[in-house]
Amino acid sequence: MDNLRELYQQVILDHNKNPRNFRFMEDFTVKADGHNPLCGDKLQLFIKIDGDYISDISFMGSGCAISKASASIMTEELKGKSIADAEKLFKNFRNMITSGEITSDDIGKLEVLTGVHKYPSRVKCALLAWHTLKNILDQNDTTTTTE
Amino acid sequence: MDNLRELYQQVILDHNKNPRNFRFMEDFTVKADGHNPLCGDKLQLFIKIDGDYISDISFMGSGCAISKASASIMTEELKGKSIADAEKLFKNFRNMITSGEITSDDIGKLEVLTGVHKYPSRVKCALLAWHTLKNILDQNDTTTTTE
Amino acid sequence: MGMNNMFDLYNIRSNFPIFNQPDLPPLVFLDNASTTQKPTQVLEAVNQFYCRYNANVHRGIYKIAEQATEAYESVRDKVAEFIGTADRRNIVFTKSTTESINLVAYSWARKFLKTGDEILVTEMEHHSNLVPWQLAAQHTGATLKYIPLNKSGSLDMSSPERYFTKNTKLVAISHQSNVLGTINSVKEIIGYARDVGAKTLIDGAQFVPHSKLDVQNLDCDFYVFSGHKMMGPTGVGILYGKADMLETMDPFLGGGDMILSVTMEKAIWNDIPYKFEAGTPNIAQVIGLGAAIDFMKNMNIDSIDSQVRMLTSTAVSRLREIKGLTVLGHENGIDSTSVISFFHKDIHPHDIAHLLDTFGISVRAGHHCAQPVMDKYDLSASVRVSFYVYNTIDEIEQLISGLQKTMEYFR
Amino acid sequence: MGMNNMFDLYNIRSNFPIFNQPDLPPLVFLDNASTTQKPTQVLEAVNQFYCRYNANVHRGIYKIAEQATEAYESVRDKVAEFIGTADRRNIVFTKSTTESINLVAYSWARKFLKTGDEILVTEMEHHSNLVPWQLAAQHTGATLKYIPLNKSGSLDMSSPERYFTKNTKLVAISHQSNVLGTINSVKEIIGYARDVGAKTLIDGAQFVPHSKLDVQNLDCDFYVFSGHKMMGPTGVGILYGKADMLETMDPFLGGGDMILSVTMEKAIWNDIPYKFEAGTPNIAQVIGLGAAIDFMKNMNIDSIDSQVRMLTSTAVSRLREIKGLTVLGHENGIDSTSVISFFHKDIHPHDIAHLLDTFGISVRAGHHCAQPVMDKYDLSASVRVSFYVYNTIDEIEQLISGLQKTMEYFR
Ligand SMILES: Cc1ncc(COP(=O)(O)O)c(C=O)c1O
Ligand SMILES: Cc1ncc(COP(=O)(O)O)c(C=O)c1O
Ligand code: FES
Ligand code: FES
Repeated sequence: MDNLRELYQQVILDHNKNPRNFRFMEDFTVKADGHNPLCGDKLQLFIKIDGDYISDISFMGSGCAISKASASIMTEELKGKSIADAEKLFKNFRNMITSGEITSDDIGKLEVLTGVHKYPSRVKCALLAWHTLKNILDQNDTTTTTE
Repeated sequence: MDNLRELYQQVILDHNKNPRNFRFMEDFTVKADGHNPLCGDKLQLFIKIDGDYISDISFMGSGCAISKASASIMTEELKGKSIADAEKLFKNFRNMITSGEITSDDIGKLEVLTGVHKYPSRVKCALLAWHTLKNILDQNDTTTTTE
Repeated sequence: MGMNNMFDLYNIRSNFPIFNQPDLPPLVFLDNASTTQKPTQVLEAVNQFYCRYNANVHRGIYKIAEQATEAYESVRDKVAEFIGTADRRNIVFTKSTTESINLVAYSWARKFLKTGDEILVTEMEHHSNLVPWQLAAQHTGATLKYIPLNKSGSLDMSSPERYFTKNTKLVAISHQSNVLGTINSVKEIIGYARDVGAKTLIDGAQFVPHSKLDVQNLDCDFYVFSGHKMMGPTGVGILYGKADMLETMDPFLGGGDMILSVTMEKAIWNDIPYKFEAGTPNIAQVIGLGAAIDFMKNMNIDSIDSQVRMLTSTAVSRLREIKGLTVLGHENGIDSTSVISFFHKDIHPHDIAHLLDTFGISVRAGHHCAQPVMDKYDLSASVRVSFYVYNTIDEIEQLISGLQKTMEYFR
Repeated sequence: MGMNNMFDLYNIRSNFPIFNQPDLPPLVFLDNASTTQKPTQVLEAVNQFYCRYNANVHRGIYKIAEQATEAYESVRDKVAEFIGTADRRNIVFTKSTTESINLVAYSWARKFLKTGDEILVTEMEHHSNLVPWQLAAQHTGATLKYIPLNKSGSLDMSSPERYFTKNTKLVAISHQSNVLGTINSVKEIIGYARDVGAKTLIDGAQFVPHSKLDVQNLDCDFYVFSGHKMMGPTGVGILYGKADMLETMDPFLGGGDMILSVTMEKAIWNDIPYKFEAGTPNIAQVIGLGAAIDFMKNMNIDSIDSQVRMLTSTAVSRLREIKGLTVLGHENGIDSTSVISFFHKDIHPHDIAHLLDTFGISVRAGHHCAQPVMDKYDLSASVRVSFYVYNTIDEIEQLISGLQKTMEYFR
């Protein structure tokens, strides 16, 4: 049961049960689909961008507790952040989730997911929403530069 | 050295060195090529048939001591025999060489090859000349029956 | 323990080192459809080879090479006898079921199929018995058709004339599903195939480990299975093929041992089965497989069958008692054993598997390399438990209590 | 023992159980080009897997499955580092050198070659690096050409422009001959190939076991070798491929693990290297290979090299002293090691090998799966001795005296 708590912290169970920003968005600026080939789970991410800022963000889809909680916390953390900060957070998070080490205190509530790094097969779960985000950001980058 | 004697009996060494009937034949009735794919060795067998009898038999080719001795003793044994007797001897010999048991006393000098059965990789050596003979006999049979 | 448990389970488990590691937590291994554990006898056979007569086969005339060749070739006889053929030439050693199927897809299907021909599979196949045929179809212009799956867990054989036509050239189906545990009526299907002149390949990866097989009685053209799912080492698979089929096929891999003679310009193929065994074979693994077959014969294949069936039916009943859980297949009237897939209405299969693991219970979550089956049930994944002869009723109780704790935890 | 023998030979041999079986006669094993003996460390790694964490890889999320996956994948890193690439995606596990070559022949050559294209091999190839190209040529309409062999034992590179033309699309050559022991100037050959835009495959089955390899420096497109010839288990081979080559290739075997998603209609391939590893891999064997590489690194590959060279040059000199014996190749100015072929003017190679076996010495007789080499020398067979790091000068003396007794016997 101790092992268990390490990965499935209470906060994660809560986000799994009541995911935040778990809804369709009509007036999104960009959206992207994510897919975890290991399990077949899918996720849709919607972002509304105002200038350089993420003014709204939401997601839909199926997935395990880890992927749902990760997506849910991500949306909470990103709402209102600048795109540059979102990029930074992606890097910090990916770093934490693969190494288990927190090298920046700019990680917020995402800290509850530290335990995941011990389970290689679950790292992809935690990264699903984030990789989808990254796709969007890269897309947006491209749009920005070509404008 | 005892193991050695079991396979390479003096008679075999002698036939290897001085193979009998080791020559081309010009006036053969039938001839056939034999090939041992395991080692690449090749043998040519010539037979002159008079009525139902093998009036002359000879062989050529390359091969190890076992195959050469086997061919040499075979020619000695078969010269003058009837085709039916040759068939019988083929069966007896094949039986002896694979089982190591002599079930018929009609095996003549071929007995010196009994030791071969213990060495599966050498059984093909001992059988090379005999399989070539068998090809000839089967050929001849066909010719006989279709006449 | 049930009445029909004729095993001294303690004794069986004592043969498997992995269940007897004093410094490790006890292992409740319920992922046997994926791979099975290995008894000492198998490990010993492999070690004996490496420690006493390790040599390459077929070419050496020195003592240990002859010994290795004899050991390797004697397993061919053993396999032949084990699956019911008298002809050792029917048995080709490969590295896995997957390679066995691909061998037929390359050397038979790609040679003989053409546009308009049909390959018939089922919606129940493991990817290994699906993707090779998709590739072969693509390559030859043949069409891939499939017998659909009923939600009850069996094949929809209501109108066979729709699937078996004069264009059907190959029927490739699994003997038993690795998701549902369903055993298909392959004899009937082979009959339909024969009626339309189609060849047949049966994927027995799941069936052979616990059931008596008689290929001669089935009268299929090809039959494939894996050593590692029947207590043998990883890295060895079997292809059974009728001799006349194997004869007409092109070789698969080119290389040493599969030819009689080679010049720079051309090669002459060796006889079957050697034509299909190019290069240094998986000698130690084949020898280990031989020991696994001996072990199975000693236990008696019928006893293995009934033990696995007893465990399966017990588990199905116990799982069906749990609210929120749905078991796929295993309906009345369907012959099924060894594998059980289920899902929970609220908890993701991977979370269930993960929690069970923290309780020391190994089960599988995912699509089990059979996505079309998952699609059928509108699932992306299920939890799968699968039994083998060393599993116990007690382990089923641990599974049930683990599931209950999981549901508690996720409430 | 020679000056440059930096090994404590007793210590090395003590790691190999086969040399330490009290109830068996001592083994003088001189057929290492065929397969090598296995140290305890390798057998232990395999047994540890089976006894402590035997599970299938890539799919399970329970503890031992994660452990198995990590162990299996860590060998990929180990192999990558061992042969000089930083990119683990370059490393595909197969069952043998033979399968590695056939994989490229099917997935690359059959896809990209066409009539008029040329595949360039040499007259020195093992059948495994010849037959797959004959088959691919036949299938695509390409032509097979070859660099001839000089009787001195080296390739005839006097007029490269004859072999490397604008039509040359693939150059497939062995790094080292398994009959003559000659090490080819592959770097030079790869340069010629690059000049005409041809891709390159190097067969390193004989080279890798005793020499430092740096694929990045060689800059070949493909490199292949076998685990069992470098103290690893049977049933595991390696294919190194440049990432861009592997990316453009079709998959080889279809099945589980090599796809990202599958419907009844089509499949999407997994990333490299997984695209080429369908089905349950040879998990235990790959793990054993990892231990073999560790063992080689501990010994130091340069020390292995010099030990084998010392044994080889000693044996060549001693063999050349025997009247009636002719050693193939190993002429001055030719880089050669580990393998020596010879014949006697009167005694058939199989008789020699057989007699040596009765003296407890294991050598090979035959064409060594390289008939074109034999044809070159107008031989149907030769005797071959081949050394590995655990062989000793004393064993060479036993060989020489065995040969003398043989000649005596056949006089
Ligand atoms: C040069 C060479 N290439 C290829 C092979 C084939 O290796 P394997 O039998 O492991 O596939 C060998 C083995 O004898 C060899 O020596
Ligand atoms: C029904 C079925 N077919 C084929 C396979 C593939 O077997 P392998 O991975 O040993 O090639 C499996 C293994 O999961 C299976 O269950
Ligand atoms: S199991 Fe699918 S995302 Fe976690
Ligand atoms: S070794 Fe060729 S016939 Fe005996």
